[in-house]
Amino acid sequence: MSAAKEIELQYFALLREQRGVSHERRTTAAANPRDLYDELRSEFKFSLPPENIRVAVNGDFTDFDHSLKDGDVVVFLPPVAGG
Amino acid sequence: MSAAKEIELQYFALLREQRGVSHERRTTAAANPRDLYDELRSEFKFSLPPENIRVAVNGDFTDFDHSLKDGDVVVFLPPVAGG
Amino acid sequence: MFKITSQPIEEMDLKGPRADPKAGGFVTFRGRVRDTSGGRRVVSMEYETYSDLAEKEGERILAEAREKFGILEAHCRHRSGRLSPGETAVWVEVAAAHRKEVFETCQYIIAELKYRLPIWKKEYYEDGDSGWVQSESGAASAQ
Amino acid sequence: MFKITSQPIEEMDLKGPRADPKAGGFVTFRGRVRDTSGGRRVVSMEYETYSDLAEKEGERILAEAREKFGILEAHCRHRSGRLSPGETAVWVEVAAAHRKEVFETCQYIIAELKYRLPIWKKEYYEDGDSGWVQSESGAASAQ
Repeated sequence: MSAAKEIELQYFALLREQRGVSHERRTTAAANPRDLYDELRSEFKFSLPPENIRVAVNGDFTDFDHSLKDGDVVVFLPPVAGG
Repeated sequence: MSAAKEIELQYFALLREQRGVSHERRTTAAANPRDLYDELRSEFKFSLPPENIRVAVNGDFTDFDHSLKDGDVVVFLPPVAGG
Repeated sequence: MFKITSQPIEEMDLKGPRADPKAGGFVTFRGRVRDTSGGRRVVSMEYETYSDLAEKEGERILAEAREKFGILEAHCRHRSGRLSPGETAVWVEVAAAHRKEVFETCQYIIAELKYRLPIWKKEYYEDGDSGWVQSESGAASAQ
Repeated sequence: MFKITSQPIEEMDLKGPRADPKAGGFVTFRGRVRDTSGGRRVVSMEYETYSDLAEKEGERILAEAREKFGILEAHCRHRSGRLSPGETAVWVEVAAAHRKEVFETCQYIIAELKYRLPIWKKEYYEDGDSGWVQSESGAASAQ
């Protein structure tokens, strides 16, 4: 846990459906995407375990240990299926 | 050798250039394409040995032992390069 | 160039810059929505895209392909939105000096975009049911 | 359908019968005349064809490909006559239910037509010289 920060979340596909919104702002003490996903998953009953999820912060892929800071845009990506 | 017959010959590419014509009628005693090619090669100094040549008779591929008969259309095919 | 588009790919002018006289081979791939999936009748397919990141990652795939295979050009369009069976969902074109590379490169691009682009698709069936499509390499690609 | 044509392939209407909703993947290959060959500048390429037999053998290659790979459609056009660099010499299109087969099939067709069709090509160089092109598989394919 670290200091509270406000981040922006975008949701796509199955996560969008399970959360019920496409966007939201959230105040969190999560230090990184790993902690943030755990927090969201327990609150909104996301069915996907973190090992099936990728994360993007501020428009590019990153890892679950990336340090989050105030104002970050965070997107958790369910398994993709382009083409 | 077998009885004399009249056959029609068509030439393409290098053989057409070395023969100097695209078509000709020829009376020959050659029993099959192998004998016919030998006969033409020695008369017109074709540079290609028979192992580099394929033969078509009456519009389809055949082999060098095919029996020739009067009226056959024979085409000796130099190495191809389609595409 | 890589683009996500909500417009029908069939109606786009896809003739890229092909003046390069060194280009001896071109290959174009089009993937269409099929009317069946796992034995069920599909009435439409919804493509949901995280477009900014998909275009960024798509350009990376094309740049990697150009470098890896030494080809001259590679382009791709991918649809977003609701498509009917028969509509083109993805279009890839590759130009190279020789023929062998165009096939290898085009297949590489298709394989990469399937598991790297943030694109999701949901099938809608005749019976009113629907479901997210799980890519065959989805599990392997997740971290 | 396989056709030898003396008309520019660029100007042909090549949209075949694609109504089949089972077709999920299409691949189109175009091979163009290049402007260099073995380091020499090419000004034109003459395609000489034994057209009747080439079309018969071409149809056999397409039928074999359909059977071998289980694809839905395969079509080919091959030019005859004198072409300039940049002109399309050969065009192949394959449609299949799935994507993997279209690439395999298209490559198979191109490989077969290179050494099976009675087609010859002569390069004309900038310096006035010319020469028949020897296919890489020419020797192996001769009997």
